[in-house]
Amino acid sequence: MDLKRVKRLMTIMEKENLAELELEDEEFKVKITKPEFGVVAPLSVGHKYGIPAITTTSKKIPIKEFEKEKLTPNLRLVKLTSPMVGFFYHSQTPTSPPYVKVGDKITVSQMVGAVEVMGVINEIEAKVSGEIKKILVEDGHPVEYGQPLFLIEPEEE
Amino acid sequence: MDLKRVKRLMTIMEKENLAELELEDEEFKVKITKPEFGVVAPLSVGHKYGIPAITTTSKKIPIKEFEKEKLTPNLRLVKLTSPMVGFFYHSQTPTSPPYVKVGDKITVSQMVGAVEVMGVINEIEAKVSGEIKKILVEDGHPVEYGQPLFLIEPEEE
Amino acid sequence: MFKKILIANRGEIAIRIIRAAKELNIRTVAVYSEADRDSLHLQYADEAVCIGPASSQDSYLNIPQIISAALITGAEAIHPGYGFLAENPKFAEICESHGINFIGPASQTITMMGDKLEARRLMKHAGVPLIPGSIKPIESIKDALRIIEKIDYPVMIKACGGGGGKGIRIVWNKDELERALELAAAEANAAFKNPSLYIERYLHEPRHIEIQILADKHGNMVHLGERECSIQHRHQKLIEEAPSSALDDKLRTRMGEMALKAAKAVKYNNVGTVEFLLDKNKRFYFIEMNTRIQVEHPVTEFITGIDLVKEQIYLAAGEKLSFSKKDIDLSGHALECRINAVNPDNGFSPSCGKIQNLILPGGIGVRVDTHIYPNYTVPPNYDALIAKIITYGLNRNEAIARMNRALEECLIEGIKTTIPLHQKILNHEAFKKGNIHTHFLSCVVNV
Amino acid sequence: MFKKILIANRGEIAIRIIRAAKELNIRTVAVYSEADRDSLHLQYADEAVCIGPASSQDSYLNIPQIISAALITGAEAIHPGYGFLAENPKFAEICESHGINFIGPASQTITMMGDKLEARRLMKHAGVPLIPGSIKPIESIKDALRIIEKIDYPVMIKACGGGGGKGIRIVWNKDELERALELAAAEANAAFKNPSLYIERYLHEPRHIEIQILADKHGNMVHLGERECSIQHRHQKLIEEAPSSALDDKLRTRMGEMALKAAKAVKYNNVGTVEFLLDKNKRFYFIEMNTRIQVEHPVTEFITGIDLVKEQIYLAAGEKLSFSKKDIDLSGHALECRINAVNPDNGFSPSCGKIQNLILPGGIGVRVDTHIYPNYTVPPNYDALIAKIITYGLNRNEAIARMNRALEECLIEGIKTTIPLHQKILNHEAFKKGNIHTHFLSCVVNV
Repeated sequence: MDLKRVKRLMTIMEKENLAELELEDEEFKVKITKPEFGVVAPLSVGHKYGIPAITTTSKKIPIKEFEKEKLTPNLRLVKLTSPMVGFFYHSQTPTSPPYVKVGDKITVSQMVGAVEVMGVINEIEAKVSGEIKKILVEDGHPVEYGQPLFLIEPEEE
Repeated sequence: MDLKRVKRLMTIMEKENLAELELEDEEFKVKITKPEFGVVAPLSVGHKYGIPAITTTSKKIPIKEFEKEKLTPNLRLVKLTSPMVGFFYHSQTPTSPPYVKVGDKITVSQMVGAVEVMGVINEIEAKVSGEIKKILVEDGHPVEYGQPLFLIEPEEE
Repeated sequence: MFKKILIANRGEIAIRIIRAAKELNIRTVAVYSEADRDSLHLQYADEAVCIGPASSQDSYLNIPQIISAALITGAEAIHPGYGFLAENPKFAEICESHGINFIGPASQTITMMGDKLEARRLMKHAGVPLIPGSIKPIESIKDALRIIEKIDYPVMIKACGGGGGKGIRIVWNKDELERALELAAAEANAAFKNPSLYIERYLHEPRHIEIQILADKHGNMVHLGERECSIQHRHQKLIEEAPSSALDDKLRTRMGEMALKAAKAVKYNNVGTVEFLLDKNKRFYFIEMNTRIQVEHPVTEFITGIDLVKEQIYLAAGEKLSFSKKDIDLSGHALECRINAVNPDNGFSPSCGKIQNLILPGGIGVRVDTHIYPNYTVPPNYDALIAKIITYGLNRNEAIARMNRALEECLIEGIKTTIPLHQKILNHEAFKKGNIHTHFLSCVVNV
Repeated sequence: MFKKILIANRGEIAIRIIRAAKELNIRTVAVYSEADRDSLHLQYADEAVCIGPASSQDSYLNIPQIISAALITGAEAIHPGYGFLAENPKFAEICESHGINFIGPASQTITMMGDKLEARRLMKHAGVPLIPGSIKPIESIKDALRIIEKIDYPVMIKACGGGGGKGIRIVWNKDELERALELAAAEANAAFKNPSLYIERYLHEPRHIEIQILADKHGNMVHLGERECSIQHRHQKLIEEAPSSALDDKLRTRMGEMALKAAKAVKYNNVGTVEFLLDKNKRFYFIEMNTRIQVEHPVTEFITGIDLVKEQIYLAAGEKLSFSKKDIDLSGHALECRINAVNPDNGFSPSCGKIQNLILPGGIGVRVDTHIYPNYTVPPNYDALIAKIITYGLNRNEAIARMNRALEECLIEGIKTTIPLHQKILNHEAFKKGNIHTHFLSCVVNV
């Protein structure tokens, strides 16, 4: 579904001659920039970021990232993003069990991970109740502001 | 007719998202450049050319020139352009009668004017037979290569 | 030498710093807010970290996020540029305490020079001439009146925590004093979280002359001559040049030596600027010291050939100054016009939006420092400076002619800029003759 | 001084000349072919005259149309740029006879220096060292063999009417001679309408060093030091720099004096260049004199601060040289990369078409001379040069680092350019060390 939908969007862009298209709904968020319009995208400045965890979000065309998610058509997933820059941890201490793992049911305000900023551990709390479908950043890897950390399937209300 | 046709063309450009449209047939020649595409048109470099005769042809958007001609819908006019750079003369010498005047019937190869290049008088000959409808450059004024000198209504064949 | 530095800034100065680092073969980390995703500094840097939302408070002024960005990318040093955190001593201190090299002077120096009154006291002690006025914060109207009695009206009320032209008020007579003090204190408090004020004599049509200083951590210090920044709009510099047409070699030497004395008094290291006002009798007075790279640094670079941002990096890394006074050759004349995205015909209101067609000037003697490119959208969140055009000539006339030529070539469509104002100033007879002062725009050009 | 000049050229050099004229407050007339209607030089000039269709023969080489364009616009002088009519003595003569000032030396000087063999004879007479070889055109194989007997193989066959690298053939042994002479004569005839040839000893890996000359009509003459142009592709210069890493002050003085001697021998006036080859033993030999502004003139401008095109205009107007030897201060190092619209991966075939995205480099020490802009279409009719990037540094290393930085910033989309080749050369160890020669590209970089 996702790839097809992206392709459909690109057809619309072609028709409407759009430079940029940004779309977000509960199951889908995409931004497509046509390189011939925006000047920035095609600049060759060597590889960005040696650190793999951040690479994907600092790229201009996030289509591939969504491809990889292989979302099923009716899945309504919510992203939980990092509110700060730092190292992301799955557990409170190296020896303690992880806050959550894939498949866990979580509730609003539950701590699901932590970001270390200047040596201080900041716990991250869930914004919705639901099920952890995916943890997007590995334990101990760096994250930037706004970087998706978890995909959560929200509870039906 | 002319203005409407230009407007129609501009609608087509808008739809097809064209940067530039150039069209030429026997009664009509136009080139439209949309300023947001071509960079050159909107450059403000002060006024071009102190010499009025050349001004019109060195402007980028010749629409206005055609407006001024007020061509009637079915008039099929042919332009005779200058094949060289120099001063354009209506007559062979200051005291002799003009080669042609508006309303004159002319035949192919008839001399209709002259361009002085480096002191040498080069007579201009008609490429078609027909009637002189308009003389576009005043006597003694400078002309550039390709600048329209006469509008001629060709003879029906 | 550092292997990787983080640039805690945006816009043209971020690009300026990245360029210096690239030429030194140092890897660069850009930081950016969500409003700057399409910024060129991200593209020019080797790495880029998003540090927060559009608001400066939450991004470019957010110390923990910036320090953390340096830590996760392994940057050994942070260049703060100008504005934002460049003169925040706390930021410099936190860098130091986290083992990150702050590219600038020691945090104590920033603290001392950031308190404008403290700076006055230090300079007085060092024997640097001051504009007559307070050396202590004003405690009451009475206190203010006592000072004014000695220096007479008009006077300037300034914020102790200030600088950059903010919180300044001119008082022409006693009747205005009380209200001016109240307003200035409120303004100072809002801008610098410090309502303290001081008073200085108001100089009539002075010239703004500043001396560029370089100092290493080994006690070596040189100056690179002056810049004149008298063309200002609401205390914000608009056109800068070097050398100043008001200085001869003798005065240049005296002001240069006085600037070095000022810098030595605070054991300055790295690149810095000592600012003076010069009156019509060629008397000069210290006003403040800027402990960072300045917007107008390129004019000095043009007449010396020295890359000041590279020097900042060298000096921060502890290297010795690679040249001494005798190696410095000031030659030619340079001029800088700040191109701001504002509408000078509409009260200098911000003019943001998408830049459509863009042709920047080029050719001989023209330097452009900018972060804009065709189809770039100028965000409304930050400073209005979108480009600096700097020209060089063998003499002032050539530099001005070249600037006129460059401004005429410059095509920026989609937003309004200060270019027409610059053209008006450059072609003003008084400007051409070098008869300028800090009130030139309001008094002479009527802007 | 002139009030109005016509620029008989296109592309970056037309813009270069318009810039100089604007800075001198001289009005400008651009000429253009029908293929150049969208060219930037039209927009930068005060007036523009279409002189013919796309073909160079019918437009930029069409003398009557160009002279007539000057007459109808009242231009008092014509600047020919380089290429096209710049070294055509007939054009200079016709200008003179129509009361139009030709911005360049006298037509007789162009004639003398245009005949490369005549130039050799003149230089020999003046005591300027020549590469051993002919001083008369080759009349027969026997004649050629007699000359080669004295200088030995390999030899170079060159066109008397030539220059600019055209019609040159290298002959390694006797067997190749006859066929080489035939081919070279045909090539020379096609290129210069003159089949005459001459022979010179082939130097092994020489360096191309040229001296910039300025001479007024009052007998004053100075040189501005050398440029090294050893990085060539098929005898076409690709990277130029000043100063040369092969020269010390002593050799610079000797070569400069020899260049002045050469220029004086032909009573040279205006701006010109004396070209030498320098062998591994630091012996140098006159090869030719170029009686026009050169593509690579900006490197000299960067290290001297002197605007050579303005000087051309001053000198053509009969003004005296405004400076003498002692005023000339060569400082720093400058490098120029010629950005050509060709595909270096496909035999340097032309790569014309529309330039889509375009970001040109900027910032400290970078100069760009170009006529391209976003969405400009490079026409197939003319020279492949679309931009010159020139960088300045306090020393050669800084200039190279800056050039690497500038090339990395430069984004030209839609066509292929020589940028990747430049990057390859700049990062070659031998280039970095300054170990270059005219066969560097073919022998060392394998291009």
